[in-house]
Amino acid sequence: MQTPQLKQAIEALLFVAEQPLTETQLFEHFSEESISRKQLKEVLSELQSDYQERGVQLTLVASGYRFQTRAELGGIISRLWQEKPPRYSQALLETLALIAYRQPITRGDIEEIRGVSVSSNIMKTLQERGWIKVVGHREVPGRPQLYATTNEFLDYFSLQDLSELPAIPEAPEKVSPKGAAVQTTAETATNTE
Amino acid sequence: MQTPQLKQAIEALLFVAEQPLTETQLFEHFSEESISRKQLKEVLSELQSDYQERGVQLTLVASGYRFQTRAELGGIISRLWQEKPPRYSQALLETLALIAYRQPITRGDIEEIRGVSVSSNIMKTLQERGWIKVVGHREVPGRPQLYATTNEFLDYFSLQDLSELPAIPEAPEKVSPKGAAVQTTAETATNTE
Amino acid sequence: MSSADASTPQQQSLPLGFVRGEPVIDKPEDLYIPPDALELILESFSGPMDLLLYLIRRQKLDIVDLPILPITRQYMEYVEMMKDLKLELAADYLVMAAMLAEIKSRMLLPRPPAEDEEEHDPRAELVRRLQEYESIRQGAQHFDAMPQTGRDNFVAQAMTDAQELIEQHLPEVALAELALAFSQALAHAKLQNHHQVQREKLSTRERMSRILDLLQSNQRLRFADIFEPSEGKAGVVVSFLAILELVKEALIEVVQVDAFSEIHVTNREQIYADSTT
Repeated sequence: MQTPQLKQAIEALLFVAEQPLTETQLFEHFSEESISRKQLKEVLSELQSDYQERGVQLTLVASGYRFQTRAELGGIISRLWQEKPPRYSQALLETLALIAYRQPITRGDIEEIRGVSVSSNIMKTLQERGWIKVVGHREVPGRPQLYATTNEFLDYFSLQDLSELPAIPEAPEKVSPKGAAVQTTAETATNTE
Repeated sequence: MQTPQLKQAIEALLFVAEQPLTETQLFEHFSEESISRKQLKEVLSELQSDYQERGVQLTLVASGYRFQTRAELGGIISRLWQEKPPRYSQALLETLALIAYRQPITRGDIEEIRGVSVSSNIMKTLQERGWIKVVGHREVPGRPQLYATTNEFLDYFSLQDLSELPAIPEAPEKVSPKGAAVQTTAETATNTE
Repeated sequence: MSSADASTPQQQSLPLGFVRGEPVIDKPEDLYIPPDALELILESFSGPMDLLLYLIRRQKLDIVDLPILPITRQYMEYVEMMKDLKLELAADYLVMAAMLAEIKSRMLLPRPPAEDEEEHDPRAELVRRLQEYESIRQGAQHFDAMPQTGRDNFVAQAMTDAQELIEQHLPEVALAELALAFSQALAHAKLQNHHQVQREKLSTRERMSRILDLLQSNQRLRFADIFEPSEGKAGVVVSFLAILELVKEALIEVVQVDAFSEIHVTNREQIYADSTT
């Protein structure tokens, strides 16, 4: 397959696929045409630079490549719809931040740091949006569920992986004897995935 | 609003709107920015030529402007939704197997052996596939149809004739009077071929 | 200064300790909040940690040197105001109040000189929690500021008519699968014979319906065909009883043309139809 034709095809595919497409998915899509990984990488990088200054851009997020509109056009574009995009509450964002920055984490940990009980609604919303999931249980009495963020969470914020999250200070060392105990059990967490 | 910015915004809008957008809809969308019709027309025409040679093109259809994939890419794109061939049910396979190994056979015979009724859908699927056909009637009350496999069936499984079917241990001899009766009537089957 | 006297130890029965029997009318002097904005501000705290952090930040205090006495006093004043405004006061605010009061009292108590003060600063755990909470709050603020899909950026989609080109593939069957299916069907048949004795007692009425149903599609049934040998003796008896019952109710007729010829079962209507031809 010639590169110009491959480029058109990949461009079209990325615009019609319901989900972001990974390099591997694209590679397999063209198995009949026997393209090389190198050729594919080149085309993707060319497309990214072609769209650099356009209204839509080719972005690599956690689940793959997708075309998305420039962030600064958000205001103009959202006029298309009557409904305003949801604004998430401080409580929800803090819960999400705890799960994102301190994962894997139990509900009890979240409550301890935030000083309030976590409403079931928040956990439900986060799970329904597909941003968090249970990845295992901590091996302490009651085997509380351990939560972590998902690829959809990263996609939502146009991130490729967690290392791209803006930095925040590390969790300070626990000081009290009780705190020390919690620290120990955290390390015995089992991952069911 | 500057033309480069307007162009980005229109491009982005056309890529996120669920429906094609008319020139008038676009014009009204930018009422706050007080753009001119002329400016809008120019931007649309520029966008059309920008995308001339790309995988997606800006096309004016009856209900407005929309981005759509190049017609010649249809084959490659359709693979995105190409499903793996479905699998036949165990019930269908057993029915086909009984027809192949015990032909000519009535639906009643199949039901008797399988212990459950054979759905009309299964018989229809097998007939549509061209693998079975009615070869006569058993001369008993109701004159039930006798089914047999076809040449297409043999072709599909690359068989010269039925004797090439894998050997299977014979079913144990029926001892009941009815079994004997069936045996007799089966031999009086008329072949309509 | 309000009546919420910070020096009054309240650590024994804490929730009761805050209910002083009289509402707190004065706002703390150092709040500097327009009255109508107060409710809004109080409601906006996402929890006791948020409130505590706000109090510390407002006075530009360092978390590490947490001045427990003034902070505890101010915290209590806010909690009282929340109560007065009938805001839904989570129990968590009272838990924090208890913690603050406990720390305060421990700091007021003279400590035996032998104890290591660094190790046992009663504020240490709260300071750690405040620091961690502050980092997380920062993370939450990042999230709010980062581009969000559906708010700031949108996934771009183009139309395609390629769906029309999808080919329908038919299921594949391997010859071995066919052979396997055959032996499975036979195995199933054997299994059925084996289990016939365990079958449930068959109801005569049900069998009557089945015979009538059979006569819907077949004009005549051979008497022998009504009996399913696979059902065993019990099934044959039920079928026979069902036929007798159907004859008695004049729903069917049993016909034998000649002696020793095949016995047939027909429904009554069929007989009349036959007799007219």
